[in-house]
Amino acid sequence: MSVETALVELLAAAVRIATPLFFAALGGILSERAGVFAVGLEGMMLAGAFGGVLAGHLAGSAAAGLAASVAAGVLLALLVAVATVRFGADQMVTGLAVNILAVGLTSFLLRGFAARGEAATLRVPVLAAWPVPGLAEVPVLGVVLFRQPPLTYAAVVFGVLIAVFLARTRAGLTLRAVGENPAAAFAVGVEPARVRLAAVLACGALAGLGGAVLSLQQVGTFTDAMTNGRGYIALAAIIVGRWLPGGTLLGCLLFGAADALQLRVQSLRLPVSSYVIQMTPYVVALVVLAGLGRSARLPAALGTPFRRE
Amino acid sequence: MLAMRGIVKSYGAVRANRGIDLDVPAGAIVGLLGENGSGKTTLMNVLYGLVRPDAGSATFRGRPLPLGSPRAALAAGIGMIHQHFMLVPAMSVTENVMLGWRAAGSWLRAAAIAERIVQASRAYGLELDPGAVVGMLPLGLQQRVEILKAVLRGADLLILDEPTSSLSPPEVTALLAVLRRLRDEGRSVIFISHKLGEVLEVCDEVVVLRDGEVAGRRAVAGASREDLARLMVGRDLPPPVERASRAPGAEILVVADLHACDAAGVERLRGVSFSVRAGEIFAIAGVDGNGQAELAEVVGGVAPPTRGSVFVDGAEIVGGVATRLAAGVAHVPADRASVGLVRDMTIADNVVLRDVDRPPFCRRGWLDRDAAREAARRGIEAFDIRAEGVDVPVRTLSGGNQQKVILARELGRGPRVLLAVQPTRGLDPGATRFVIDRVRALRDGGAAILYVSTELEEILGVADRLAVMHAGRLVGVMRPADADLTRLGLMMAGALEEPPDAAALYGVLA
Amino acid sequence: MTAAALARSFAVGGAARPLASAVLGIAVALGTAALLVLLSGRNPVVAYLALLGGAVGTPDRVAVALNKATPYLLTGAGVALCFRARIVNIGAEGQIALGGLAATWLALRLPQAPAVVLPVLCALAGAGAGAVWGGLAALVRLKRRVHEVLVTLLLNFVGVLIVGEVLHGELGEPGAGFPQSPLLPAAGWLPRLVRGTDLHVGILVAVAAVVACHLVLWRTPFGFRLRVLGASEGAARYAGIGAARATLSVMMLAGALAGVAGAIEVLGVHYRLIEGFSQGFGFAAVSIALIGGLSPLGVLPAGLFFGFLESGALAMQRAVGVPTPLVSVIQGLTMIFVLAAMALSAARARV
Amino acid sequence: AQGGKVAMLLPGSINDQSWNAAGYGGLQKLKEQGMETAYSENVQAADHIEAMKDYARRGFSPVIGHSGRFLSAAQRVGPEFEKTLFVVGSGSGGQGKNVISLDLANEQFGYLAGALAARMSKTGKIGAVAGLEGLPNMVASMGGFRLGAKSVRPDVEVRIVYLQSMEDPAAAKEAAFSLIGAGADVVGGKLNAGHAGLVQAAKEKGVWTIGRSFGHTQIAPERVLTNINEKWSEVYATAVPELIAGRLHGPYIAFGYDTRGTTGGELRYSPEREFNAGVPPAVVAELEAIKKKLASGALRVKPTKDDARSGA
Ligand SMILES: Nc1ncnc2c1ncn2[C@@H]1O[C@H](COP(=O)(O)OP(=O)(O)OP(=O)(O)O)[C@@H](O)[C@H]1O
Ligand SMILES: Nc1ncnc2c1ncn2[C@@H]1O[C@H](COP(=O)(O)OP(=O)(O)OP(=O)(O)O)[C@@H](O)[C@H]1O
Ligand SMILES: [Mg+2]
Ligand SMILES: [Mg+2]
Repeated sequence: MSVETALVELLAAAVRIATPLFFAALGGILSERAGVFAVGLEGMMLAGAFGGVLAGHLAGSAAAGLAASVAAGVLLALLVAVATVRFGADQMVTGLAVNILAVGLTSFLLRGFAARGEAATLRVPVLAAWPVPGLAEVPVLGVVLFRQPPLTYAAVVFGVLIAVFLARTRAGLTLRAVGENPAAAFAVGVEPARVRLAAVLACGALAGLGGAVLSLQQVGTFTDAMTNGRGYIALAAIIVGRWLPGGTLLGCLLFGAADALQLRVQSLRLPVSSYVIQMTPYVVALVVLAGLGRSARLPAALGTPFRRE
Repeated sequence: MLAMRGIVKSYGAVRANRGIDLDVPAGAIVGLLGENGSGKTTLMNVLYGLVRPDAGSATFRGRPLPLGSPRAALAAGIGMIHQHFMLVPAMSVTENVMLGWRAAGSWLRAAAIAERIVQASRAYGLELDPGAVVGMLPLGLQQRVEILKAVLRGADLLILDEPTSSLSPPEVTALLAVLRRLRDEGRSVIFISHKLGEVLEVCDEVVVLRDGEVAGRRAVAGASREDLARLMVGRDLPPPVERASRAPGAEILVVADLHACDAAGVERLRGVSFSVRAGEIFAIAGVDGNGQAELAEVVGGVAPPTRGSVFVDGAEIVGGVATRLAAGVAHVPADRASVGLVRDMTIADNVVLRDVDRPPFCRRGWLDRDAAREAARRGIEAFDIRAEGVDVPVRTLSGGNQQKVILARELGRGPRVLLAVQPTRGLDPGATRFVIDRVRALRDGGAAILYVSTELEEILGVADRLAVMHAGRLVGVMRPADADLTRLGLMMAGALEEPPDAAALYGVLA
Repeated sequence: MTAAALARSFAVGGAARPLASAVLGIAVALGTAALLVLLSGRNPVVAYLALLGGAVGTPDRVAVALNKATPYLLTGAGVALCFRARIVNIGAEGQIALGGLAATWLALRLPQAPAVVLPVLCALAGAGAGAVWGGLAALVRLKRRVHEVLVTLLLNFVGVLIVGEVLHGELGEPGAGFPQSPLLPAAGWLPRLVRGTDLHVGILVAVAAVVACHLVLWRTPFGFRLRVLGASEGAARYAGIGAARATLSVMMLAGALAGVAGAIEVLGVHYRLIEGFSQGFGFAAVSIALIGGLSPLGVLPAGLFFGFLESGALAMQRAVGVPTPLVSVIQGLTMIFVLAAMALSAARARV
Repeated sequence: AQGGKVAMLLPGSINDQSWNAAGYGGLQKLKEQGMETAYSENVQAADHIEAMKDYARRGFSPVIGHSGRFLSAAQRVGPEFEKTLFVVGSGSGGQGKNVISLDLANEQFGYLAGALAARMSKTGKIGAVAGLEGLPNMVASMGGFRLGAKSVRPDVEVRIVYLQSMEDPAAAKEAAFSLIGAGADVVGGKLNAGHAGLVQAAKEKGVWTIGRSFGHTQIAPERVLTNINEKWSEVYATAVPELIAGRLHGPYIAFGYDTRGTTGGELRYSPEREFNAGVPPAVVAELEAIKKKLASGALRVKPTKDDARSGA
């Protein structure tokens, strides 16, 4: 195999691994820039993965699956939003709790719906690739970028939309202000609670789609806890990308590439065990970030509940 | 135009407003006066909707005004400039102005708004760079942003809560002109200030609060400063303590060729040298943002110099805050909210903030909380801090009372050198007098005092020797007796420079 | 002094309100979960009685819960100190992993060491390894300005893989059915506290550590500095508090506590190093620290509660046969509802 | 039918169509035989000992830990509950009289799968995705796979990739893609819930794969050559009554083609057939011959750690 094809393979793998992360991370950006920690991404993704497969299976249509992914993510996000925004519960713990809850609930419901408490399997056809006519034939780029399944294109579109939304619209400005200084936003007539509620729900929708990438686009089934920590990796990517969609995309791709590399390095027969090679993505991420040495500043009001006097 | 009736607001046991009525006619500037903690900010926050009152109602332009929602207040045509700035530090001036402003467009028209900011800031004499990040601006410029933000939106009733605390005289003049123009357009203004001169100059009438109640109301025409002060305090202020004249002593604080940059790498101090002698108050005048705060920070060890040295009692001090504290340097910083105080910690904690390692607050490695409380109690007593006790978070104090906590800590230390940046910012006249007396007493006890203020009047009253700072350098040094207001004004604006000679800098003015 | 403070913290006026709302939260959570229990075809009353019995029914069950709470208390207290200084340390999992690893390594190296000394040495080794791992995160944070959430998260993955690697290699038990070390010499095992139960001395260490952290936070200049640092960076600088030193110290301290927790898991529970033994402790520590109000003494009830809830819920699952996923559901719901109820009552108290 | 109470601890979720589902199937079989059953899924390391004791105290015997990772706990708890039988599925040893490991001759099934894969490959490159490198049953399975492949085709290239988690289908799919990208046209392996991702990858790329349950056949009927069908239900159903009756003795019992009662596992495409229709009869015959040799003891497969190493 030529070096060139190996590289193309690697990049294509990086894009695939990055896609679910990026969806979740986009949601996380909205939530965190509005001042709510997005620790619950993992659970929202899992809910999305589950809802998508369940509805896809019952309704027999991919569209229904996607809609249910969004709905499931939003439902869990609603729980987060009510607990943190309405009641002022700690955001980080609520997120962690939601993650635990999602694992249990999806597993429980899967059995309940599908098999009355027994082991159950739901299977749906995976979303097929949509090659972009013309562009798909371009060497290298065509394979890496233009022969993707639909949700991958959607991720890019959402990324652009959210970047524009945050930077160029007044609503985006308001959302950012709520995450920086909700009191100041309140003083110009904004209701921080509403903004945060909306942001967290949008986060749930996007994270749900991230879960759909895993279950509907990549695997075609739901297995317990199948997100496997990707929500946390998405959180890390947000920090790497400094809460900007573009940077976060790079963060996701960096992680995807490192993970893809790890799989391929294992084939090289190095004199170390797979455990050491599996450290690659994490060590690469650390080294790259430490090398850049650029500090990331959290949105100032991240994690702080807003209560008016 | 505005009628507030029976406004009551309590914070726990503190009754900040206890049934206040306030009327503001159309086309009038009403001054709202009162000692620190008398309830002015609370009342205005109620009006603007930031704070929900326990009881009371308001009508605005004949219609009932729902209290408790800034959105409703804004919609009704009420604007407010906040004592504690309501700005987003991480955002640019333009973004702060656009925030929540419909005119900014659903798709932000950032360039157009920036243009408007530039024009307005010129028109109002409040120059601002629309692209600057607010958090990086000195307080004086932040205050300009706060003002512009409200003024640009336009309001039928504009509330200004101590808008001039960080402004220099020309800026104040410009702002007052704006207020007059608003009045002439038939709009109304509520103006809160402890600077009675401004109040006399611009207000039509004043309402005075005392302990959360209206203590009086009178027309400004024909009133004197003393009248207003008496109305506020309920008695005559004692005359200021005059000093027995004395020759300045030995050089205590010597600053040599100090340079420093801010966080963004911009050089804020560009070669500053001077000395302050025992028993001397060396005052620095200037528009906020010309390096005064940085000077105090570098001398106080909070920020490192890029070049130059600081000596106390002949010995160079290198190192951070700890070494300064050990050398007896006290420091009242410019930014009380985010530097001078830990707002979420208690008064007792804040009083020992810089001394936790030392007896009596620390014994054999353990904190002695009772000692801290005792010190706090003494500070509350001495500085007349209005607080429920020593264990309440500082954030619950009124602005002026927060400032007093800093003063209690720094003056209470019995310093050899005092760096005081705007020490009387936000203090009522009585408290200001008290603080100045304390500073003078320190001086008379042989301390060297570096006193920074944007307020000329105060500087002329307090200084033994004064300097003007512009763009990171001292552009003139003189005795207060020789100071001439036009010359000072030119120097502060950077239009005149009289490079001081060594004698002036090192305190032997003829 | 301490007794006075303790008494004050738990005085009726101070603790009754949060306690009442916590109970309310638990009730709502269990009520919600009861519907699912019902759906699964079991009787919720029977199930919850089994939960209660499983948590506190016998001395043995209490012992299980206390053993479970031990690592929670140790890591929770350390994380609470970090969070106080606004350092979001989610690295307990990796620190536990390496603490357990170091303890194992030492115990296998010193099979002849006497029984009293060996556990102490191993715990110290664990503390050291945890401190190094925590300190490493702090250094990357300070020197290279990478956000600590990121560093600690990534180092968790690495720490766990290091355990995998040494179990694959040097420390692995040849022929074992799972990546694990050989059994440690019995001299290294933690002494039992109550005969006939598995309760080991770890819980005493944990409680002592919690109290020590309380004193450090509230009664020493170091703790004061941490609190200032967490409350206001600008004020910290003005107060002459070196952020770097404080960050490094508190991260190493928290790492050491987590390392001890890892050592205790190995020496007191498994008697050997097992792949995956540290799983989940990092996030549990964060939850417990935050539910405990970032106050070490608050960690005590929070950590104990988690220990009892978990052991009770697992026992309930086994006894009544409710589907295992419901254990997670109950845990998640309890956390959310308790938090919400407590936050609500705190907000009410403020007004 | 017989009485008795049997409990099972499972390391993962019974929904995984793989390891845990197979173990759970065994428990179901015992239930059908009339035993009272109980089980806990997703039992974490910290709870192993506790859960075993709890079941033992409540009179369950045997208490089955369905994974080698339960051996350590069983050895700890065993001496305390001498009357209780502790059975470790896929364990590697025992203790005293009451801690016994049941295992499959993983090397035999791996060997057969490897031979099949090598024969079906056109490119001469095959791959496998697994987890937990170095574990005895992984060494047996993956080492067996490599040895089996090399035995029929010495020049075949066998690449093995290990994952951090055996429960992550998306990661497994990616790993399979990396193998396929490097030229492999048959991918096998040993994963739990992750195995579905492996099969999905083969389906999308149009290469052969080897599953672990009939569920995998359903994902890609055209691409699944066969499954290494671990008959844990038979193993438990056969062994447990014998153990209870004291007719079977530990400490370690492995089932393969050379044991009585059950072969422990088998290659099976579906309940009806052994192999995908695409497997040529000659290959089937060759595999049959190997199986015979395994059964007779003429062929003994003894993989080493190095045989199961990652990489080519
Ligand atoms: N959030 C709060 N919590 C508790 N007490 C408060 C709070 N805000 C204000 N107070 C108290 O209410 C009283 C009135 O405060 P207010 O800020 O209205 O005074 P002020 O007249 O504006 O004083 P200043 O001139 O110092 O700004 C003070 O005693 C203050 O301590
Ligand atoms: N557990 C705690 N939670 C919150 N704050 C605490 C706690 N312990 C101490 N504090 C802080 O310390 C203050 C009270 O401490 P405490 O009354 O115990 O001090 P003390 O009177 O010096 O103690 P002692 O009586 O032991 O000498 C509180 O107001 C708070 O600021
Ligand atoms: Mg005020
Ligand atoms: Mg006391």
